[in-house]
Amino acid sequence: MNIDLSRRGFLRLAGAGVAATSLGAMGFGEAEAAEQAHVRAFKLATTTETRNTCPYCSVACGIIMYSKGDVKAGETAELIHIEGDADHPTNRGTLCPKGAALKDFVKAPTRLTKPRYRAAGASEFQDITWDEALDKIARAMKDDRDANFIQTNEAGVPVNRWTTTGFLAASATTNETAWLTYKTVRSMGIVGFDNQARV
Amino acid sequence: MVRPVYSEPGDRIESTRPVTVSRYRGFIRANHWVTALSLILLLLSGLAFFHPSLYFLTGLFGGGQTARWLHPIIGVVLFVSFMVMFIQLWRLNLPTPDDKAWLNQIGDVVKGNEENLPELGKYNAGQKFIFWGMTLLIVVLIVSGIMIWEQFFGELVSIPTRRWAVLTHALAAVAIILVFILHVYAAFWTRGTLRAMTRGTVTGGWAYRHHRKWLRELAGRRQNGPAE
Amino acid sequence: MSETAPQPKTAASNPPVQPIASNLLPSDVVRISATKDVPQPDRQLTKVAKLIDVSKCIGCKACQSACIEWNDTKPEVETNVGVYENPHDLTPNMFTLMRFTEWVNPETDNLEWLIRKDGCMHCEDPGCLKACPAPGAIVQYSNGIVDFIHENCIGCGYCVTGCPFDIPRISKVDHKSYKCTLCSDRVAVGQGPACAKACPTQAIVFGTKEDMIAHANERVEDLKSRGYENAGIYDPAGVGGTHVFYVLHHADKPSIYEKLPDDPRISPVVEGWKGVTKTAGLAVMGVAAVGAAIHGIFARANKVDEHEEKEAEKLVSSGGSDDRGAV
Amino acid sequence: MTNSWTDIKNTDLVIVMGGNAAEAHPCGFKWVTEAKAHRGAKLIVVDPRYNRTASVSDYYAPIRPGSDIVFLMGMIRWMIENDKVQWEYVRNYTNASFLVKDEFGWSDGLFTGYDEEKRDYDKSSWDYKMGEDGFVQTDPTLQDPRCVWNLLKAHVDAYTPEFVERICGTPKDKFLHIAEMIGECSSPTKTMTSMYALGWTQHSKGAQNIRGMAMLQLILGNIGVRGGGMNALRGHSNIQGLTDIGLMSNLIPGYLNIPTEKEADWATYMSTRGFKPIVPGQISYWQNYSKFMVSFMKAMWGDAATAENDWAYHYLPKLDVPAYDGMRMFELMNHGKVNLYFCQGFNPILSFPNRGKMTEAFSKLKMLVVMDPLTTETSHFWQNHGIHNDVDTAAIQTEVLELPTTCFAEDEGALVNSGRWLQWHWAGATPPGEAKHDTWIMAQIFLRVKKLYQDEGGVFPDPILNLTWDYADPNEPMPDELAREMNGRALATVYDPKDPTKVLAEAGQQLSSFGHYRDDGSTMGGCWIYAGSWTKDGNMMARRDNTDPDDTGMFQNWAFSWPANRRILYNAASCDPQGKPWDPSRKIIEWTGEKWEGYDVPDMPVTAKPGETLPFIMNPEGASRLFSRGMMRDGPFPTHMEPFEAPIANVFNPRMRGNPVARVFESTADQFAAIGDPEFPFVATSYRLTEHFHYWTKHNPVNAALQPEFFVEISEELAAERGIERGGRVRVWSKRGEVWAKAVVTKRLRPMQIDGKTVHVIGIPLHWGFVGAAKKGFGPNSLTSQVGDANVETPEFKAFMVNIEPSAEEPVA
Repeated sequence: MNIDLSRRGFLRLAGAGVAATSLGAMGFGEAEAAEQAHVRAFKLATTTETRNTCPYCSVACGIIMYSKGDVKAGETAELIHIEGDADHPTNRGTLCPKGAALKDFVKAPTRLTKPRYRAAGASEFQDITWDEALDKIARAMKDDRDANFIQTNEAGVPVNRWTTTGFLAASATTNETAWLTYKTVRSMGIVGFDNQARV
Repeated sequence: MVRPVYSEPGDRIESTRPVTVSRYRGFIRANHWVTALSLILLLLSGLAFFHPSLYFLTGLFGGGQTARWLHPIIGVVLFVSFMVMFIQLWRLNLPTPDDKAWLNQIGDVVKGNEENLPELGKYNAGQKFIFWGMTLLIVVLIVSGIMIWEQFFGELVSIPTRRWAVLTHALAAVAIILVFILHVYAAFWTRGTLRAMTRGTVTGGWAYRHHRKWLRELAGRRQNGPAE
Repeated sequence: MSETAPQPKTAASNPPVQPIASNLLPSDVVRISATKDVPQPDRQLTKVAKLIDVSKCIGCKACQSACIEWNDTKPEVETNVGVYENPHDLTPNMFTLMRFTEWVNPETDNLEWLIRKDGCMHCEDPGCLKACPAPGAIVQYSNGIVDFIHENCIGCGYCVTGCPFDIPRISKVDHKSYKCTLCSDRVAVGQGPACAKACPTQAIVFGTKEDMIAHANERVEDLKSRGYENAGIYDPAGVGGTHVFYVLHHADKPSIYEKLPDDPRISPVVEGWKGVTKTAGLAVMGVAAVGAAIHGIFARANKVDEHEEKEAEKLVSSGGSDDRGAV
Repeated sequence: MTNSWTDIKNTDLVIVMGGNAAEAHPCGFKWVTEAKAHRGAKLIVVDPRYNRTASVSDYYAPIRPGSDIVFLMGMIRWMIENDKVQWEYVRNYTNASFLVKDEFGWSDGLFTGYDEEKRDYDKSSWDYKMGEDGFVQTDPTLQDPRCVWNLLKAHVDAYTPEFVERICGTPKDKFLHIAEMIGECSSPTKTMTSMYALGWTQHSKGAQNIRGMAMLQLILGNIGVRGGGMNALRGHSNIQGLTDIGLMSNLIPGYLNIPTEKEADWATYMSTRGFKPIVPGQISYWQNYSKFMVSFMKAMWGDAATAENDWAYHYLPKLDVPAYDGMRMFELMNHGKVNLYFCQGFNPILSFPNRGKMTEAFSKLKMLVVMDPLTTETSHFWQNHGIHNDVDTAAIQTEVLELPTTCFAEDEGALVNSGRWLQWHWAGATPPGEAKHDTWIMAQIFLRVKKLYQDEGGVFPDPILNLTWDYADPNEPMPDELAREMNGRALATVYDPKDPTKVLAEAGQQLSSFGHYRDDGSTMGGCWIYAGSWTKDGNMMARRDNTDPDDTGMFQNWAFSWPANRRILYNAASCDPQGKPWDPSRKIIEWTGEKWEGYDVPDMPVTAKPGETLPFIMNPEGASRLFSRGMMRDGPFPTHMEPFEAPIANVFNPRMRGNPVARVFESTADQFAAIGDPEFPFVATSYRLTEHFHYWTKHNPVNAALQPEFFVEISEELAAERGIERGGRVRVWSKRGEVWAKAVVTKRLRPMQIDGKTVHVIGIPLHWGFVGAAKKGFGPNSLTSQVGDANVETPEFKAFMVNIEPSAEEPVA
C-alpha cells in the first residue's frame, strides 16, 4: 500500500490527533480551574480563651491559651495555640522565643502521662498505678521517719528534725502548691528542704 | 576496490526493477521515532511553562505538578536516544565540498530545480544543518535544563547561574522548535522522504534525484561486491 | 475605603475567637502570576508594612518561634555549626530567620553585633510573581501582601530565580514553594503578623506603610542622636519599595547585614527571559509553523518523476557508471 | 526587684551587670527599650561577653568573671572622689553618719575577727557605737573618722581605675567613661536602675556583689525612686513565691526563720527578734514579728497551737547547722546519710554543681521520687546514655518513682513575678493521660502518711496529726482554699487597737492587711506578706484593671503586689526630708501635711511625719546600710575576693582562697584547681541562652530547632592558639569533670590582660542534657565545684577554671 499521504490527509490526521489527545486529557479545563486567591482560614475562630501566665522566667508575661473545648464547662480541652496577652501591662502581648512556643512545651513528646517505677538495679521503668506508687512513698517515709527522726540533741534539747529524707521544691509551681507542700514537709519535721532559688 | 564514503555499510539496493534502496535500518528508525516523540512531548510541556497562554498544555500531562515532574525526565530520554542516533549518523554528516555548491545554489533547492545541483551523498547540507543544529541545541538544553532541575539540583547551582540557565534554556528551546519545524516541513515537502523513516527504503528515483552519489556508490558496491 | 480591614498594630489587640469574615478577598488581588489584565479591584486596601528596626533587635528569635507556631510548620532539629543561626537557612518550614553578623566598626574599632531578621520583603514589584509560570500561584493584594496560593504552585522553582532576596524555598515533600505570608490570614481579620505581635522589644512593628515610615523616621532620628550618622531606612526603590522594610544603623552599607543587597532589583536576565524572549519567542515559532504550513499547502512539492526512476534503473544496472563517468 | 518591670521605663540610665536581661528576660527588657525610646535613656553593659544585651547597648565594657566587687568599689571610690553623691539622701537616709566601734578594721583582705580554723569571723566588732540611751551615736557632719562614711572612703581607697583595670581587665578609659555616665545619676532628678541576675549571685561572694551595687545606688540616691532600685531578675516564674513562702531549710513564710537549737523555747526565739529601734522616734517594722509568727503557727496547727504551749513551738524542727540546703543534702547523701529524696519539678542532676558527685549521691539513695510534667535527667540518672550519662545501671540500687504532674496550662493559682506581683492564672487544657495536680499528689502523700501514724502510731506524730487540713475535699485542696489560708483570716473578732470599738474583721472573715495580724491567737495567716491578696472582697491576685493614671508604670489595680499591694519598696525615700519628691516629674507619693498619698501604697505608716520617721522602716536604724554591721558572714563592706578557682591569687592577700568564710566540704576540698595551675589555664563562666529555658525547652521541638546542640563560646585568639575550628568539636575539662561540645568561635569574647597575664574566657551555656527533643549534650554542672556563697550557698557557677582542646568525634564510652 501507498504510505505517501496526501497533504490534506496528513493535516487532517495530525490535527485530529492533537485534538483527540488534548481533549481526551481534558487539558483545557486546567488553566481556568486555577484555585482562586484566598488566605488560610483563621484558626482561632470558635476556640476558648483562657488567661494564664508564662511559666518560664520571672517576667511572668500574660498569655492567652486558645483551646478546642472548655475546661470550665467540664469539657476536655485541647490546646491549639498560645499567644501573648495584649492587655497585660508587662509584656503587652509580646513573648520571647520560649513563651511563643509554649503550646509545643505543653504538648512535648516527652510529657509524662503515667506513673512509672524503676526497681533497684533495673534498666527500665515499668508502669505502676497511682495507688501503688503513693502507698510505696508513704510507707517509705513512715519507716524512715520512725527510724531516723531526731527528737532531742545531745544536750537533751527537743529539736524534732528529720534529716534522712529531703525535699526539693520546684520553681514554677503555684503559691498554692508551694503552701501545701510547705505544710506537708514542715509538719513532718523535714529540714532538708530547698527550692531552685539558687540555680 | 573502493571504500564507500557516501554511504553507510548497511545501505543497499534492495531491488532493481523498480529500484528501491534501503536507507535506514529498523533500529535507527525506532530510535528516531523515540527521539521525535520525546521532542514533541518536551515541546508541549515546555511551551506550557514558557508562556501563560499555553499553560493549558500542562493538562495533557495531568496538571502543572506532573508536567513539571515529567518534563526533565523526558528530556533525559531524548538526550540518550539522540546520542545513540548521533553516534550512528555523525560521520556522513561531516561537511564536504559539495555542500558549498549546494548552499550557493540554495535558490534552486527551494525551487526544487535539483538538476542544477551537484550530485550529493547520503545527506545534503540542509539535512546536515538540521543534524548539527539539533545536536548543539540538545546539548545546550540538557545542560541548562539540569541546572534548573529544582527537584534534584536546586541547591547545587547558584541563583545567578540559574537565572542565566533558565534564559538560555528558553532561547535554545525556541531555536530547536524552529529547527524541528524545518525538519518536519522538509520531510513532507520532499516527497518520498518520509518512507525512509517508516519503511526504511526509498525509490531509486528519489535517490537518483536527491542523493545520486550515494546511489552511484551503492550501485558500484553491488556490482563489484560478491555476486548474488 | 470604608471596606478596608481595621488597621492592625503590633500587640494592639488580641486575636478574635468569634468567627469573622476574611477581609482579603479574591477581588482585592492586583497582580496574579502568569495572568494578564487582572480586573481592577473595586476598592484599594490601605497599604500595610512590617518595619524591622535592626537597631532594636536583640536576636532572641521570638519571631521565628511565633512564625513556626502560627504557621504550624515543623523545622527540623539540626546541629550546631559554630554560629547562632538555627535553622541554618530559610526552609520550607522556616519562613523567617535571624542572621547574625559580628562587625567591627572601622571608625570606632568597636564590635557591633548586627542581627537582621531575614524573610520575604513583600516587594511592590515582586520578582517571584514575575517569574512564576503557574497562573494564580502567586498573587499580590492591593494592601501590598504577596502571597503564594499553594494549590496552584507547580514547584518549578522559577520564583527562586525571580526573587532578588533569595527567599522562596521549595519543599522536598510536596514540591511547593513556601515563604512568609505576612500572616495574610491574621491581617485579613485585622491582626498584625505573629512575629510582630511577639517581638519583645518591638523591633518588629506592623501597620500602615505610612505610619511605619513615620515611625521609622523617628527611630532614625534617635539613632543619629546616639552617634549613628548613617542611620536610615532600607525600602529599596529597585523593587518599587517593599512592604517589609528595615531601619539600619548603617544604611549606607546594607551588605554588612549578612548580605542584604545594596541595591536589589529583579535581575535583568529574568526581565529579559520573562519579557522579550517570552513574547518574541512565541511570535517567531508561531510564524515559522504557520509559514511552513502555508508554504507546504501552496508551494509546489518536490516530486520525483518517472524519468528519474528510469535513470536510476539505468544507473544501477550500469553498476553506478554512466555518462557522468565511471567508478 | 525593689521596683517593677514596668517601672524601668522611668529610668535615665540602665546598667546591666551580673546579668543579661535581653537574653534571659526579653519581655522585661522591653522596658529598657521603652526608656531608651521615650526618655532617651542610655544602656550600659558590663559583662565578660559582648552578649545580646550588649548588642543594643550604648556602651559596653568587658570584665573578668568574679571581679565585680573591684569594679563596684572602684565606682564608689570615683563617685566620692568626684563628688558625685546625692548628699541629702546619703546624710538622711543612710547610716553614713553612724559611728562604728573602734575595734573594727580591715587589713590584708580580711576584716577584724577572722578565725582561719573555723573559716568564720567573730563579728562583734562590726557594729555601731551605742550611747547610754540605747541609741546609736552619730556625727551628722560626717567629720568623725569612725563614721561609716569615712570608713567607707578608706575602705574603697585601694580601688583606683588602674587597680580596676589590673584586676577586672576593664580598660581604664572604658571604666572612666562608664563612671562619668553613672555619676550624672547622683542628681536628684536623674536615676539609674541596676538589672542583675545569677551573673552576680552565682559566686562564692554573690551577696557582696549585690551589696556593692546597692551601696552605689544609695550613694546616688537611687533606691525607692521611680526608675531606680536594685532589680534582681529572678530566674524562674515562681521562685520569688517559693522563697516568699519559705520553701527553704531555714525559712518560715514571709522571711521568718526556722529556730536553731540555741533557741530551745519560744521566749529565747522571740528575744532576738524584738528589733527595737536604735534611732529616736523610729518605727521598726519587724517589731510585729510575733504577730506574723503566731498567725503562722495558727495557720499550721490551729487549735493545737495555744498561748499555753507556746503556739506549738516544739512542733517546729530546730536546726543544728545554718541550713540543710541542697548542696549540704547532696553531701550527706554522698555519705549515705539520706535515704529518701523528693524532686518536685526540679532537675538537680543538671542544676546543681559537680554532676559526678551528684550521680554518686543519688546512687546511694534508697528511693528517689520525681514529680514532673516532663521526663528528666534526674529521673533517669541511673540509665546509661554513653558519654552523656556513663553509669553502671545494674549497680545502682536506688528505687525511682516518676510521677506525672500537670503543667501551668492545666492548673490554677498564683505565681509571683520578679516585681513581687501575685498574678492568678486559670486552667485551659486537660491534663495528658494520668497526669495529676501537685496539690493532689502532696495531699495524697500527706494523708497516707497521716493514716499510717493513726493506724500504727510512731515517732512524734503530733505535728502531723494536728496539721490543719480543713479542706472541702481533703484529697484535693482547691487553689482558692489554699490562697485564702495564706492570706489569713480572723479567728475571733479583731478590733482596732487605737479604737477598741472599731471592728477590723469579724471572726471567720478574711483579713485585708497584715496590720490586722495579732499575736494573741485571734488571727491565722500562712504568709503575712501575702495578707491582702485574698480579702473579704475576693481574689485581689485576679484583678485585671490595666489602667495606669499618669503613666507612672504602677498599675495599682493589676493583680496584687506584696507587701500591701506596694509596687515600689522604700518609696518614702523618693521624697526629701520635707516629704516632697526629689524629682516632681517622677512623684510616687508625697506628704500632704497630715498624711502620705500618691500613686503607690506608701512604704511608711500613712501618718508618720517625714524627717521624724526615716523611710527604711524594716531596719531598726530607719536608715539604709552602707555598713551592714554583722548581717553578713563575710564582711560589713564588700571586699575583693577571688573565685575559689582563679587565674591569679588575691592581690590583697595571696594566702586567701576564694571567700574566706565560704563553706567547703571535706570531700571536695581537693577538687579545686590550684591558683595558676597550668592544666586549667582558662576562666569559664556559664549562662543561659534566650532560645531556651533552663532544662525544660530542650523538650520542645520548636526551641530545639532554634538552638539544637550544646556548644561553648571562645575567642578567635583562643581558637587560633588551640587550633580549634568554628563548628568543630572540642573537649572541655575541669578538675571535676569533662564535656564535649561544638565550638562557636566569636569576636564577642576577647582575651583580657589580668595583672600582667593574658586571660582567656570560655563561655559555657546550659540547657542540654540527655533526654528531650534537642541533641544530647551536657550542662556546665559537669565542670563546676560544690562551693557556694558564704551567706546563701548559691553555687559558684559563674567563675571556674577549665582547659579546652579540639576533639575528634564524640568518643563512645
